[in-house]
Amino acid sequence: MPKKTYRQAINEALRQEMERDPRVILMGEDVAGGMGSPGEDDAWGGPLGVTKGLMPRFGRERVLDTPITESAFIGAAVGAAATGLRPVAELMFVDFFGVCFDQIFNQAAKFRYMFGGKAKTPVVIRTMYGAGFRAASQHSQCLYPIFTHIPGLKVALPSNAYEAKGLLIQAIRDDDPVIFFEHKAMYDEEAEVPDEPYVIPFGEANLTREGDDVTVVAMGRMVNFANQVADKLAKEKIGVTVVDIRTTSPLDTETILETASETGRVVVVDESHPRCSMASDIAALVAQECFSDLKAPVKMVTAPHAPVPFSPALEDLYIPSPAKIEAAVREVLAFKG
Amino acid sequence: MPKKTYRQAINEALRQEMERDPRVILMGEDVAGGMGSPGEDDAWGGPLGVTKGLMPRFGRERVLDTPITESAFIGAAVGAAATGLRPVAELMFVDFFGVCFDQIFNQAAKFRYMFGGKAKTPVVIRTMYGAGFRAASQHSQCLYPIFTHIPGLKVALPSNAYEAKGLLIQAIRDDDPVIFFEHKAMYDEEAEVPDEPYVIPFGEANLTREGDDVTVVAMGRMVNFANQVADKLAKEKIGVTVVDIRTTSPLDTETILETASETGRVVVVDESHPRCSMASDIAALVAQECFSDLKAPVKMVTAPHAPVPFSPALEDLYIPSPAKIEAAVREVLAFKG
Amino acid sequence: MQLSREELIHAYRQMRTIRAFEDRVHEEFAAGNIPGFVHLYAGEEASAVGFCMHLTDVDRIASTHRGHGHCIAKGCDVKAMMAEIFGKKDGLCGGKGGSMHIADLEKGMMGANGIVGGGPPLICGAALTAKTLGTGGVAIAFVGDGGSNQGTTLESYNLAKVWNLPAIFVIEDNGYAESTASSWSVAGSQVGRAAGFGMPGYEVDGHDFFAVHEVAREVIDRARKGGGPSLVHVRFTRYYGHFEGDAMTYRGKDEVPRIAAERDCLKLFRQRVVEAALLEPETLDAIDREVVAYIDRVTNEAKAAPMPTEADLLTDVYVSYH
Amino acid sequence: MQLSREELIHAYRQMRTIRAFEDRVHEEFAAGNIPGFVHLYAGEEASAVGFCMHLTDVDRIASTHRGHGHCIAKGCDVKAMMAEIFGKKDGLCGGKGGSMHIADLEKGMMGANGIVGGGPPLICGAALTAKTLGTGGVAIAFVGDGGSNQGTTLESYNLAKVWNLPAIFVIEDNGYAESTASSWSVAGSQVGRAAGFGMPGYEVDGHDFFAVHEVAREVIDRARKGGGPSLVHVRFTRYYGHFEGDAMTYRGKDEVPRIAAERDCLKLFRQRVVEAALLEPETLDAIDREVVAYIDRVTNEAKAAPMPTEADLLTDVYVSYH
Ligand SMILES: Cc1ncc(C[n+]2csc(CCOP(=O)(O)OP(=O)(O)O)c2C)c(N)n1
Ligand SMILES: Cc1ncc(C[n+]2csc(CCOP(=O)(O)OP(=O)(O)O)c2C)c(N)n1
Ligand SMILES: [Mg+2]
Ligand SMILES: [Mg+2]
Repeated sequence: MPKKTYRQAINEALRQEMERDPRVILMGEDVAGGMGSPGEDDAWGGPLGVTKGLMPRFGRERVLDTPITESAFIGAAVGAAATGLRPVAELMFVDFFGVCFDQIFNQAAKFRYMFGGKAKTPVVIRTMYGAGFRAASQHSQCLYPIFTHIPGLKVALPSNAYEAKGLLIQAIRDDDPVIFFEHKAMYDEEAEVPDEPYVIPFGEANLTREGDDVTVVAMGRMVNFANQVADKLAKEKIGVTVVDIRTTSPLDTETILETASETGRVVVVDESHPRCSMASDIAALVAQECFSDLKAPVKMVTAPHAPVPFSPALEDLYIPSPAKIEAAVREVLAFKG
Repeated sequence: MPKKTYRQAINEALRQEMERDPRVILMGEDVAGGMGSPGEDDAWGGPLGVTKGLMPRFGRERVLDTPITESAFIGAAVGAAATGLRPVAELMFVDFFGVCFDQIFNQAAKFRYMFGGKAKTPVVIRTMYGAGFRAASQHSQCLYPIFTHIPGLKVALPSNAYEAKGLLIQAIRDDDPVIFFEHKAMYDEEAEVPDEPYVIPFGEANLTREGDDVTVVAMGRMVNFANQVADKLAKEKIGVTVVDIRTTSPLDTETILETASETGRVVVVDESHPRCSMASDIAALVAQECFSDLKAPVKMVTAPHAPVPFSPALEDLYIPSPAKIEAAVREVLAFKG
Repeated sequence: MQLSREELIHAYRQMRTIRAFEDRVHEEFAAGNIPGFVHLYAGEEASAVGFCMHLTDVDRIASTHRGHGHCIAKGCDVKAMMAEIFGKKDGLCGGKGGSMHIADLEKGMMGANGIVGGGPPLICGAALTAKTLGTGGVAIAFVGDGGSNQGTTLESYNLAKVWNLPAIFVIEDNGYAESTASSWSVAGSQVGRAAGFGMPGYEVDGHDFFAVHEVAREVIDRARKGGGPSLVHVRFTRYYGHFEGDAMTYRGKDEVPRIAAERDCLKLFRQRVVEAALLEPETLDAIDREVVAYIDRVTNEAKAAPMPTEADLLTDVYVSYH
Repeated sequence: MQLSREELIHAYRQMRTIRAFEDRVHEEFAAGNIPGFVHLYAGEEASAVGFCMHLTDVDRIASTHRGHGHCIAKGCDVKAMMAEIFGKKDGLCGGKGGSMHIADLEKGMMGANGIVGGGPPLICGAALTAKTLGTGGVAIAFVGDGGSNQGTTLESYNLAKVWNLPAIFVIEDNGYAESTASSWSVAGSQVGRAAGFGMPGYEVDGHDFFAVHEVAREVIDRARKGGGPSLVHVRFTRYYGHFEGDAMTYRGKDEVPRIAAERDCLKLFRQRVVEAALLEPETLDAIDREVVAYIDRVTNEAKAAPMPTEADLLTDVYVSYH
């Protein structure tokens, strides 16, 4: 199978869906770039080049640059979705949700319920998240726990290029509003990605590693870290099951609980802050539902309750690292009760 | 001790702090009311009359009505706090945070950390939350889990008039940004409230009931529901400890864990949606830290993963009721392992 | 341009229906029969009807918390609206929305909105749909004077202009946002702001249906022809409180009675069409009677209708979720 | 009004310091020595200095993601700034902020800001503090052309006017927001918007320090005297990419070199003061040399300085938390 980067996989998913369905449009700040400027058109394709090449192919009518007004254009995507288009809007960094969240959580997320089932709002909001880019406090957050908290939203976190393509195609075809979280540190990572379109259904977790001793539940970039740990521990004959939940909402509770019951030892890895997080969400779930099967307390590995620091020296200490995951795994394994 | 309503207690706290400290100012939509209009001045005092009477006492210079521009005036409160005032801004309904959250979570919450400890942002944001008012999906949300998730913010949820006064005075004197959640269904509820100012420190939970059989951890209005259940079960000789956590951030983990260990059976009651909630936050905490002491799985009682419905028939089914709490308590008590 | 007899009758019936609807909701609320936050449109009817008369179902509007008038003018089923306000299962939104969230997307009514300034971005989207699919439709955001300051509204002016959308912003200035006068809260002027964003702007007397209808025709025509967005500043008053329960102590003595006596949109309409011999008083009287009877019937039916049940609580959160 | 010799020297030194700082950061970034997102102010110096020369520590400014120039002009310690950009412990923010979050509240510098449109609401607050405490201070928000569309900015115009705040909005229009031209993204005009919100508005050539300085005096004076907010639209260009790493393919051929040759603020300043015999070329040359040596020294010191350590990771999240 051809190897493609996370960036290419996302670009390809967008291109193929736009080819398939003329109602799919893109919008966002510099998703093409060069509007009104004298030099190159399609000059940017987003700040990290993810949407590059789509405007020349589909035209400015389907790849719309926007002013820096997230409320207006995210809201426009929501309004367009409610009236017949299938927009994919780019919220450049999820950290910017604070200027436009109303259109997402009070409008898009609630239309269907508030309007008694008569509305359909198939909007996708692509957004960058995560630390590791030395981008400091306002450009490095995760924030998916906040979106997960809101009924009416679906939340996807692809953990590699293959996942990115399949989940994004599903997001675009999905009839509900989907927030699609792309980790900015993963755009250059490669995986085998089929050329043809395919979907990965929401709410179906993926076991990226299987082992009998401990279960690590992770999402997004943390899945890779968990895989690294599993591979390392495999050499010591420690069997680690890694559950990539793929979507935090809906959540595949069945797979999580099944694997957790089997191993009886569970670590949850979440790049976000700890309070009211996905880590606590899953830890609470497992602790309640696998009460009698657990051989050790569930262990959470998260970022600390602190903003993301700029200095590389601090940021490296801040991120949940493979080393921290490994330590947590060893700790739950060592627990004797 | 004199009886006062939750509304009066809040009003009194504001008045006494404004008397004590000239840097304390209020701002918000119609916190006085009547700006530019021909009739009565101080016409509203907020939509439910909570700030009524403060403008005549302190003047328009310290009680500032605002246009309906939450980003601008919440941001102004943040900027004023960072430059020497101690503003108390009213975000009328917490449901409106989506148009102004950036100024709260990226600005106020992060200044101190991002600026290397050189900033201080003593702003209080008072806001109404909660269901039961037939106010429908966009005026009935809780959302405190979202604020709790954010490092740099403190979050208080007074459960009665006494708590409201003491916690609000603490909030105003606190040097960090505080989000102060007032339950709209509680404004007319009375409690004994001292006339003189007093503070309730943050991060110190309160045991409103004590019993040996089960621990109910609750916050805000849910504390009252939990108390009702405790009182009812006391007649059956079932001992219920009720922990009013008072502040979700900081969280008094010590008291929670101590009482949880003692009873070994825990119910967490949270009026918000279940995912990435305070219920899951506390359930995860207890399950991890009291692993060996738990005699039954922690049980969460929350609203469902759905927007708040308008119809009274549905809203009554939606809210975590004393009956649901009671059922949960009986379930954890009945658990045999 | 002259309106036909049918159009005049339609306009009057619509305005009268809104008025009667609101008067009745006011009564029912006062009697304790309606829960929640209810904001009434009485006094402002000429705006909703003056604009929506130019629209068909392919055109979209977004409304405010004060949405009943826009809903009726855009063709929402009045009976189902009343049932919704009573929280009933056969309400337009199954009782889940209530007064502040009445919507009917099939009719191009994108919802009343509990969030001040919630509508303008949505309307940019509806206008974009019209433009992208080439439907010839336009999209209108109704916004209060208070809502005209909200960043979401102002951003939408810019986006609509930059994208050259068939979008129209109608600032319904009833003089107050809650108890705060628009003369205080709105710096500069609405028309000046339109100019600042490069849009044509108009100010119109909102008591005068014909004036509104004429401006509406112009801006809607422009938008349909690809001429881009416009702003219309409509001035009038509201007769009832901000929400039901508001004592309106902030208003001037006799402010409402005076305007209701001298500038009421229904009275002015009647005067104009009767003087010009376009419609007969008896025709108008008949409409008045029919409408009141109709509203009485739908109200009684709404009261008698069943509530939703537990089975409805968790439906329609998603199209599908697993 | 004529500037004194000291003032002229100060202005030139400040602008030259910003330029040298940015040129050096550009080099260091290209060499891989600086991480993260870095946005340079080179070419825009006359704005920061032209405004901030009228200010003292009691006056506050809020900046943008492109904040180095504002920081220097407002008196932040240049050495500590450089250390901050290198992520060092003795950086102005202990290495926790970096280029996008440099602040020094004691100097009245309320922070560069990673959020476009983040500053204007904050500045309304700083202006409110000045007004409430009667300090006589003013507050200035610097905003990009892209940021001028953000709802937070537009709302702030209204709030500043309605509250009659000593606030000034400086729209620094460098022609682009990322790769998007302001001629496209800004509907209407900045001055027209000011008028729409009832504020005085000015357009000024941002290459011309003296023009900026003069307008700045007027609007700052007005604000200090209780005359309320103003808006100034400053036009110029940026020499480097949007952020370091941007290839600037969207720009016209020779666009930057032409402007740098013909309209550079430092060159124009030198020309003007030398022609008018206000300062001698040697004086200016000496400043140039001193500044470059100074920047070289602080850069080397920054590079050699220690990183923060684990002990710093969790400090200063709160003033106190328990
Ligand atoms: C974002 C937001 N802020 C505040 C409110 C509370 N609120 C509801 S209606 C209203 C006044 C609106 O005034 P205006 O826009 O003039 O409309 P009118 O009520 O006069 O029709 C306010 C402040 C809200 N619903 N949403
Ligand atoms: C709310 C928000 N949206 C988008 C961005 C990403 N972003 C950073 S700078 C920038 C362009 C800003 O342009 P302008 O305001 O003209 O300032 P300039 O970079 O030209 O100085 C954008 C889109 C952001 N930081 N914040
Ligand atoms: Mg109004
Ligand atoms: Mg710019």
